[in-house]
Amino acid sequence: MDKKERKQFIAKRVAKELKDGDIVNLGIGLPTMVVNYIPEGMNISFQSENGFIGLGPAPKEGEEDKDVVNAGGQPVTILPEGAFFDSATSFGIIRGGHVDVTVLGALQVDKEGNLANWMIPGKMAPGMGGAMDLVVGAKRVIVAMEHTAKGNHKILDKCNLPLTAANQVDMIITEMGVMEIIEEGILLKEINPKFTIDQVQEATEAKLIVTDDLKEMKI
Amino acid sequence: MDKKERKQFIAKRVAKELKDGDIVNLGIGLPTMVVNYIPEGMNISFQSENGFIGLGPAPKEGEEDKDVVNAGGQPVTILPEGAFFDSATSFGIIRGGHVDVTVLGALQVDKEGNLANWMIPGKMAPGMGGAMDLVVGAKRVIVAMEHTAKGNHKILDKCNLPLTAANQVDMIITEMGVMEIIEEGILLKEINPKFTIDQVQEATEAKLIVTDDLKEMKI
Amino acid sequence: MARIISMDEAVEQIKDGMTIMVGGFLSCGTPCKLVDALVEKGVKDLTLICNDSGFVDSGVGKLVVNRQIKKLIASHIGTNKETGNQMNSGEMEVVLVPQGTLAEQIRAGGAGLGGFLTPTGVGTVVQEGKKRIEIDGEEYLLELPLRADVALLLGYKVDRKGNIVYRGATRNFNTIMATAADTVIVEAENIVESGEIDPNEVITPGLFVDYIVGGGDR
Amino acid sequence: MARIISMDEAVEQIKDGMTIMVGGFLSCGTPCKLVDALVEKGVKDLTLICNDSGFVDSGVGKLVVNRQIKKLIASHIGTNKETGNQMNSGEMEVVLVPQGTLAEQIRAGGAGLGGFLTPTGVGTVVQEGKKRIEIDGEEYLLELPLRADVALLLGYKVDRKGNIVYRGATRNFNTIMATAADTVIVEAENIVESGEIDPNEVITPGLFVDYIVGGGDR
Repeated sequence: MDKKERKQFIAKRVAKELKDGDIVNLGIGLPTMVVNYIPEGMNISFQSENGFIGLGPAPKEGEEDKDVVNAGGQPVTILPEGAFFDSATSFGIIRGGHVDVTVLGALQVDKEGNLANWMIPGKMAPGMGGAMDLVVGAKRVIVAMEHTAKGNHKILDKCNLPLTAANQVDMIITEMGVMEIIEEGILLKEINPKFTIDQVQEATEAKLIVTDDLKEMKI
Repeated sequence: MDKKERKQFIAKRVAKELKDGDIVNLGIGLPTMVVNYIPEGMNISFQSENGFIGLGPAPKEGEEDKDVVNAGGQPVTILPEGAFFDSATSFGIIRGGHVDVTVLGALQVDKEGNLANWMIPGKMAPGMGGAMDLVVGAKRVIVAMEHTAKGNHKILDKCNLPLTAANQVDMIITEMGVMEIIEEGILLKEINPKFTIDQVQEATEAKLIVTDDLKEMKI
Repeated sequence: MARIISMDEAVEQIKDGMTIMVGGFLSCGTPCKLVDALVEKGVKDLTLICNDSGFVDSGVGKLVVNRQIKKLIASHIGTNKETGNQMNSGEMEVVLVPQGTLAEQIRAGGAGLGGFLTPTGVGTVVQEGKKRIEIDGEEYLLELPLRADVALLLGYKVDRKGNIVYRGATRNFNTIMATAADTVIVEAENIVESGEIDPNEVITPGLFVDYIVGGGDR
Repeated sequence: MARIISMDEAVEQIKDGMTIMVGGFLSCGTPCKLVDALVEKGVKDLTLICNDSGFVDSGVGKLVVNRQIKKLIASHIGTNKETGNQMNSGEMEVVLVPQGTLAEQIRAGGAGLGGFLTPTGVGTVVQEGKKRIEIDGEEYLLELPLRADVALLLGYKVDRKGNIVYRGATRNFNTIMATAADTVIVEAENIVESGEIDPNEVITPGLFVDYIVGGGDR
């Protein structure tokens, strides 16, 4: 798999986690791709923290509306049954537990469910945007990312970058597998058959707990 | 003056306190009458804490709208340039200092600007409604009431009924005069020429400070 | 995701002992048909959160008269003498809350806030038992959020997705209660198709609404 | 009471050293003509409260590039590299705030609240220097209100009374900033007569607005 295929594979697997009726917020980057893989007939509402619910299909070229953009500033569309709201309402929705699932990328995530995705001291500090509220407020937090960064571990014993939130991650989905954060650590629930358990463990700093009924990661 | 005339006299004098452009909230009862005495051409916006600004003239009989009522539940109208809002916004307006003047009745008011107007223990506890927020939040608090209740003092050294708010009253307007609450106590600024200073003092428990340039109370 | 149900199904959501929020201000904006159905069903020992206790013969006041309320949290009870009677006799517990504080408590409950600081009530009986915090020399009360098992709302126009538009002064507590209950039921004066309400004009987004019941003409 | 003024009169409201709030989210909903006029006038040492610092060539980002900002309070600065440069060189102080906390701080500033408790930021650097309060076993940060001297908003349709209707996703921080500044100026894409906006459709009541400037077509 090249980088693009890896990302598509992850996004497709994330899409399978969503349930009919879910309210979902997708982070910028890879998570945004999830919207392309929602099964026909499944009713998922996408919330955009800059101020609306009911994300529609991408606008046709030349039909972009400068007033209808997503949280990344990209032109989008809203479904006829959607609704616009202000930032106070938007984060009331997010912090108040009205978002069922948030999908975000990560710089680091660890076995306690800690997440770091907003700054590298001395190098990059774009700001947390809405991520801290989303991770604390959403009912389920799914980290969707490539398993490693240029060969370096991202799934750690303990994050060493500044945290976005403590103990909030529920699930990690990478090109190698599907992992759940449980009391005891990181539980490997599904594995991409292209990899062995040893390979996944090698790509992971934290010791993985392998579930008894390890399944094949399907998309 | 009979009771009705007294009330009209007080309401007329209160109206003179309002300035062009003011946002005003009127309490139930006597304060409501103030709306009738706004000089032609003066731009005053009346806010109703149940959810709108831009109170219009009373509805014609038969044209009442059950969805457009004031905080006393009475049918009213809204001006075309008015706006409806919810209770959270309404009290954001009130608590946030966006109301210039609130006019309320009182059971008791004292020389420290304390106000009691929401309950008599063991007798009557209708609830504070929006009064506590209004008195704390409005830029100016005017108590508009008859000077005494069945001959009993209402303007006291110290309120003995449960307070609506502490140290918030700015002005008291009664049929006898206009009083300002200052650091040192209650300053009599205007007197109704039908009464002597002694008569006003007799009807007042708190010792009045009479201003050097005491004026005649005019409407 | 909102679903249209019958009045019977709606009332079945409410069980003895539950905490309910009911929108409205002196019956303006109160979902009266839902309340009437609740009176008919006779569920009891309810905790009711509402701006006021309505009138003996209209709005939530009927629930009081029918002795279905164990505890009332409201800002005003003066228009329903039965509330005062039951409060004085000890039959019903009544917690009186400043109206702005009540609205903000409900909003906080729906917005995931742990509480807020308000100047309202400082120096009055309202401060009893509450934490007082000074910020920049000003004193505030720490007020805590309120939530309910079920919220009953009145909407003027509601689409099948649950998006709500209100009319006139009826929105009052309806908008915030929509956010602060595990189950949210809206009595719709008019049910319209999905997409018939412009996304710019929605006041309560449908994501907050679980069930819609037809209210028809009041 | 709102009054229509010229762009020059509007910009005169803003003096060196003031704290300003500017609506918008990555330039969507930003009053760009007001910002451009501010760039032209060159007022300096401003404290800017805004969701983000826009782009180097659009929105509030131009104020950063023009070195008019002494301190920035925002949730995101990643789309304007000049912000990072000035932050790292120490020329500009930058306070990064979670977006929901920023929105709520501004709302609190406009609603007379002394602060609020949020779970956001607990266990992160955001909690540094803040009071932590536990409610029912959950930990929260006490966040304080934000206010400004002047707020600059973008409205889609504004009547002469100052009532505002927004379009699409442009409302973002505009609605709350309208409540939290001593002087509020709205750049109106369309100015309409008093009464042309239905009281049911007003999003920001005119009572919050001091001045209106014509924005015309963007």
